[in-house]
Amino acid sequence: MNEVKLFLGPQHPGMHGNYSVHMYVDGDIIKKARPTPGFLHRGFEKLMERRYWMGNLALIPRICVPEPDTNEMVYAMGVEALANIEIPEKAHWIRMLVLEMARVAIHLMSLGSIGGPTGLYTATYWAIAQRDLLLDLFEELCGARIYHMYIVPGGVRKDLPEGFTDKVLAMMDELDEKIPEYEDLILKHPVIHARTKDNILLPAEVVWELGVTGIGMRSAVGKEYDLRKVKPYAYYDKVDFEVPTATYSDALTRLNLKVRELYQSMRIIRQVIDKMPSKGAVNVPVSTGSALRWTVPAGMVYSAVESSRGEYGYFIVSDGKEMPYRIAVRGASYPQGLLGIEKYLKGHRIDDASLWMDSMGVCTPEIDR
Amino acid sequence: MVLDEKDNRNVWEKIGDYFSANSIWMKWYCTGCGAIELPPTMTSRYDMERLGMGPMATPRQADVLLITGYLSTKTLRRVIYSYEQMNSPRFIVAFGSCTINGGIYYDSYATIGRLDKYLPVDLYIAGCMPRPEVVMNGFNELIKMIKKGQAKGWKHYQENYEWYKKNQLDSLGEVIIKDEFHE
Amino acid sequence: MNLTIILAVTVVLAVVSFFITRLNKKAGGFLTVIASLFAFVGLFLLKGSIGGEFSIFYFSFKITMVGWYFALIMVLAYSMTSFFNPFWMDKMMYPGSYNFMYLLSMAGTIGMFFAKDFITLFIFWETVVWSSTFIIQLGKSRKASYVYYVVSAIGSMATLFAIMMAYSVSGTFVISEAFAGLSGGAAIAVFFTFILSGLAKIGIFPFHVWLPAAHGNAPHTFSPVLSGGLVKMGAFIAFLSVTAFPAYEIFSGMFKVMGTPFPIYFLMALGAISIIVGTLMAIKQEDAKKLLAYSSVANGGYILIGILMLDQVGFAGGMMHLVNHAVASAAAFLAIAAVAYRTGTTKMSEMGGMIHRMPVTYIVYLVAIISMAGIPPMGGFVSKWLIFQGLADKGMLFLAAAAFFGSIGSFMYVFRPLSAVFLGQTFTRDLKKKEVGFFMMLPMLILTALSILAGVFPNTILRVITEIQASVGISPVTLAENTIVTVNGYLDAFRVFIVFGFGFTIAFVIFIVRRKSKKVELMDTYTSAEFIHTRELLHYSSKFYAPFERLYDKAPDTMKLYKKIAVKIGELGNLTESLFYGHKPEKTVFWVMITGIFVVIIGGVV
Amino acid sequence: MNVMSFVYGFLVLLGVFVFQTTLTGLNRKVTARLQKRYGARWYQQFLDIFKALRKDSTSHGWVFDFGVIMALGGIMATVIFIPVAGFEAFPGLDNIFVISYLLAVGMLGMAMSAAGSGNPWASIGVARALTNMLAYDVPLMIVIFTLIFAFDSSSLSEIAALQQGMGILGWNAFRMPLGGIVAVIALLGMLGKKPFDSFIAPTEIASGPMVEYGGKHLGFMFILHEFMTFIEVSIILSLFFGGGATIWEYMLKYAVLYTFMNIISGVMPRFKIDQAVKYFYRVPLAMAIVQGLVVIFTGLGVTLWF
Amino acid sequence: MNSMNNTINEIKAALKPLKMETPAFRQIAVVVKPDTVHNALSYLKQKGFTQLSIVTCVDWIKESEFELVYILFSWTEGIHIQLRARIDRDKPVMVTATDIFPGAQYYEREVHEFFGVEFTGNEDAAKPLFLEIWDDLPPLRKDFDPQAYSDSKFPMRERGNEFVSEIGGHDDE
Repeated sequence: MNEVKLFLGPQHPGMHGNYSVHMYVDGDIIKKARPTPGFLHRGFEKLMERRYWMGNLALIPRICVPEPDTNEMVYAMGVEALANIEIPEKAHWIRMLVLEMARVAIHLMSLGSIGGPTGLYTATYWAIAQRDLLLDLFEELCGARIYHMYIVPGGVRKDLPEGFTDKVLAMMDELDEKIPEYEDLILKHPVIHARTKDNILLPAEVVWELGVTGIGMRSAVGKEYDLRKVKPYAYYDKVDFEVPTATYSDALTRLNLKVRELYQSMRIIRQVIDKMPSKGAVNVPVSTGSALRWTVPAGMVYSAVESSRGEYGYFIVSDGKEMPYRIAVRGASYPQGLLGIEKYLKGHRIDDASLWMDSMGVCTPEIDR
Repeated sequence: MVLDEKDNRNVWEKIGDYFSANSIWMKWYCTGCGAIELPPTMTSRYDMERLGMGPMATPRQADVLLITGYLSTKTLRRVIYSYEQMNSPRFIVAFGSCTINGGIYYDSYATIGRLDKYLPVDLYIAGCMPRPEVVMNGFNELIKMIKKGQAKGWKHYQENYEWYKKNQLDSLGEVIIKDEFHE
Repeated sequence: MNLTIILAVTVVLAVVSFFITRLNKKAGGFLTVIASLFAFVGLFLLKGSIGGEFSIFYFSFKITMVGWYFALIMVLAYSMTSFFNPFWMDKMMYPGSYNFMYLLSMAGTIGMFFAKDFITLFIFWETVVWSSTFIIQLGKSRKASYVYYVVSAIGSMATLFAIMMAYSVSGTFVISEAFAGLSGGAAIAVFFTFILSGLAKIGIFPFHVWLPAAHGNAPHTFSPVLSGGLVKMGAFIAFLSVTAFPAYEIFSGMFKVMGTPFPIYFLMALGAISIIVGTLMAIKQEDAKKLLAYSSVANGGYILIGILMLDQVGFAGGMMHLVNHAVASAAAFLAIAAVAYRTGTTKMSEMGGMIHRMPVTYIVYLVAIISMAGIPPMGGFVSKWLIFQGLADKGMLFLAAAAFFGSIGSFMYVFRPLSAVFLGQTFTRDLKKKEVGFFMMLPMLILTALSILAGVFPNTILRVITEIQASVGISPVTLAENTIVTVNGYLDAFRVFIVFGFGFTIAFVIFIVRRKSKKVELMDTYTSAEFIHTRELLHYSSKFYAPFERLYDKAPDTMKLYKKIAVKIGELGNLTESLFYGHKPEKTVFWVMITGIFVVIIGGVV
Repeated sequence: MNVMSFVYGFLVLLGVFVFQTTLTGLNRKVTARLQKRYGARWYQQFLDIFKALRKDSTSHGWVFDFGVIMALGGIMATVIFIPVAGFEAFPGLDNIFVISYLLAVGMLGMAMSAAGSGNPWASIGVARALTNMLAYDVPLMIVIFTLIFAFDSSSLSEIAALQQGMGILGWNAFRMPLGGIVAVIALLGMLGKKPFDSFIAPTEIASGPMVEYGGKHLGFMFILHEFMTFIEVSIILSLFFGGGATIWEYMLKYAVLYTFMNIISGVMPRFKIDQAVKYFYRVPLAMAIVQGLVVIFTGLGVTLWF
Repeated sequence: MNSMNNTINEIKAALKPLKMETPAFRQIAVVVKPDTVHNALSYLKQKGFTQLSIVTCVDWIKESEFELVYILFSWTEGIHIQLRARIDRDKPVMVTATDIFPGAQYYEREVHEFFGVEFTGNEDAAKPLFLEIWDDLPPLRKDFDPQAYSDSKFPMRERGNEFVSEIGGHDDE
């Protein structure tokens, strides 16, 4: 037996982002896999200790590139918990609106990116262009397409622009038309079924062993283990939504759950727009000190929200000064992206390696930080 | 600088540059966060293929290396290795402010400062991160440069190979490849 | 030239070489080269005396066209392979007996093809079987020679039985007359038992098990002979069974499938099964020699189908495939032997990139596999083309499907050693290895040249075949100057070659005109931009077709089935033994008596 | 065989190259429209090829170069044999077996060169390509075998000529509908279009055999791909869609057939290689055998239905 | 909040923590001695805190101590627990938690890489993970200055020896 060492990444079309998996392959079966992170390591945790609380706002969205709003929310929640402040009601609603829009955007993107590993490029072209239209809304909201820096400690940066909610609703109507099309193209395609059904399994024991959260967990465990339900933040306890679950987790199930979550997010967005007060403050000052150099009371707090891939958390330590003392980041895909690859990528075929990364929702920048 | 250099290409080189300019294959390498704006640039909204650009799987096939943002030392080692596998004429387009001076990560222990110390950059596209429109504009600019024969980074790299190598060695250390090089 | 001299000289030299090898190993090896070359030249000159008959002692011979044709192929394989003998003497355990057996078996084959009666044929046949059995066990495994011997013995005994049965009817052993007068069930029984030894020898399913065992484990210098030569003895038997035993006439009244009598169609179907089985098994072998052995099984299927068709086109294809496969297979085995000579292994996963060390061997292997896979402009293409045309003419759909499967499947398995052994990364261990010497290169180059010649000028060989066809009374294949004409189309191999050369030239010119490319090291390759050091880890060779192999790895293995049967028979024997030689034999006797009485009573009642 | 034959052969090569490359360019636009975008310029494929030829290249030893030349040489020789609307540079040599096996020379050359690069991805790609060939070729060859049996000819131009002059129903695709379907599916596999493109899947094996090609080698591969496409589509066109009486008819039919293939492949993900084998050996193989039995035993389809 | 109080009381009784607080909504912070961390983790796991969210470390350089933080989560109750323990900064050693939470393996590797804490029982922890050819202090320690490191390793290019073309710019040197 002669094992071959193959590399999935860093420069490989099958790898999203800059990450490497060293695979020892016998025939076409992966016998041993070693994740190699660190290509995107920028030393965020160190840099954040060297910036003011406010300055960190620029850094945090860049931790997870495709899903920046989650980071902003976690950071804001953590600082607010440390400073022990309540934010205005409208800020909560706007935050939920932004978070769910972000969730729709990333689900669209990952729905499209199933086209990469399986070769259905048409899906990629359609879905990512659709996501782009959504990004236009973000641009109108805060002036940036990707890194919004909109959710800040104490609320949101500013109120919604005039007529924004109507545009969001129009977009939701458009998505209502478009997503069934994508479902026809992707989820009902017999070849996609052949590729994903009963493939890349994630049993419940593995979920608990690794600590996988998010869609991966819910698709295997069959319970509504979603932080928005289990430990609601913002006003998630005031809206009505379902958390789709399943008890048999293969790649197809997870893909299905993604689409069902997409519908739920749209449902939440409609409710939020419905329930949001039209007037009211959207932010409060965080703490004492000058405008840019706030201080935050000493303490240690862990804040977590549900990102599209699972629990996203910051552990924030303050010593009462103008800069954080320490911030540790828990990337949502950390468990499956490191230990998961090492232990459970083996036994799969090289054909499926890229699909594995995609289906498990491994997002590399949040692992490397 | 290059702009006012005399154009001393012969006819064949001019024709060759015309082909090179209108068919640019980029290497499929997301080195940093700027890569998130590449899918929109490639897909239906902005449709990069109009310019004759498209992604290619391996360095041997590719013409242009997009450095999409900050470079950690670990990545830079691979980028250099990968760049040297490309066939001339090869170009480098650097995205974002991080490649110009380190950007927001100016004081990071893991990312390098200025990229053109290590590799010959033909074109910088500024912004954090550059929007698809800017990226498209940058590519148009690159096409113009290649047509005029001004994108000569690869020649500079050949001519000043020692200088680049010394800089790389100073910052990155020597890469001794062993069997399980970092697992 | 006289056949007596050839036989006598070979046998005498065989004995001499045994003693000379005792004195000097190399000299003994060279003696085999001289003896086999002598036989080859002698046989070649024998063409003038075709039609002559004579006898030595009790053996009677008749020099026929077909015998000459077969013997020439056989001795070609022997003589070419013998060039390797001197260099392998050091690695042999019993070099003296090897040389002795080598020449003796050669003499046996020559005698066999020219035999006039079945007794002569049978004796020479057995000489070959016995001597080759002893050679095979000089290789890696003793078990291989058991398998070889058992399968051969089954065939031989069946054939002997068939000859005796035919004798009881016709009262003669002379080949051309022995089968006269057979009919009905007896004819079928004789036909099948007679051809059994042929099937066994040519490696037709379900007798194919001996080929991989014997080819894979025989000494590297004997495998080319086994595959290129000895297998063709089976084709001779098949040939006899449709000509001397005029199967088409005898069975003409029987149920016909696509115009072919059922017994013959059945054999053809077996040939088709061997093509499929041989192809599938060859694809999943990890050892280069075993792979080539299974490819011999598949090619044996083509030969059998071709010969059994006994028509204008297909038969010519089958007969021509004999030469092409003999040449290609011998060349391929020799190339693998040359690699094994340098690296000491034939396992494909244990080497790679030998092209950079042994380029000539690579070319030899490349031409051989192109011919084996039936790709123009090599010989194998012409013969396969003829067989396809023959099948298409008769509309034998299922046979054709098997033939296509085997033909395309052969791309897969022949490419495997090419990629694993010759291409890819050179292993660190082999970086300093050198090409084999000129003396070993020579036979390989000759075989390569023959392969190409057979592909460019196929009519040289086909003219001989037309004579054979005429001698057995079927209309010969139509040949023009360079062209082969069949009902469904015609082929001008020379023109195909010229046009191929034209295309190649254009491509070459474009390539040369463009800028010279930069030569880089093999390890400087795309590794997803990661660094790697170990060469062995970057060479993809084992389980090459893993996804495809997995589709049929649950399929039953014939060898395992036989093993199971053997175990069961052994168990039965043990049971009987324990009954009578156990602790209490009287108990057994008691029970046997009871049963006997019971049976008698029942019988009486009924 | 005289000098003019070679001149004609060369002209055929040139014409085929221009025609097929233009068509590929146009089809890139068609695929783009399917994906809701403008797509490349129609002459983009030419630019790509000439650009690749212009670039420097890297070589991994003589077999890497030799394989490429052998591949292109073999394929170009095959193109010369293809009859286009009754015209042949070397008359009488358009035997279907010759063409399909000469095609294999090109494949072997490419496989050799790719494996000679010493890259495992390339070897995996080659292994898949050969497996893919085994998958699509057996059903297709059975159908072709049926045709040869039915028309007593294995010449492409003769079979094409036999179908002409009877309108659309004279085409073999309609005379032998099952066989026609098999041929179209097999054409997808031959062209390496999705869903049967696992041997060049970029996301799995980084474009497989093409991994190490750059510069002129890659340019050769592109030219080779154009020629190969022409051969494959032409075979199916001549055998099942009646070829063309005039060159314009031929080109039009060709364009329609090729575009149709592209549109199908535009909305397909790719099978894994073993799934492709399973697929071909299930439905198309059965259809091919049924078609063969029908033709051999009943003669339906040899004559016109109506 | 009843279940929350119950949980707090139970933990208090079982673990005898040095300190206990609720820093945020449905979050409990428990400070224990380093040698009881292993027991505490296994206790909490069987209490229903089945998910290990993160293992991290804080460098209290003034006290010359590292504080290891384990964040656990119970999906049934929706409560986060911070389990914290302080160890000596000069000889930072901790028992691994991989036998209780296999998922801790890479977190521990990371903490080892960034702080230099050793985890006994986790052999892989000593291997480098994110950093490659690293030749300085573990970077997340407070006495490591990234600015100085960056300046010395990746100096800005001196103007003058330009080998690069800048579009739209002009050369004044």
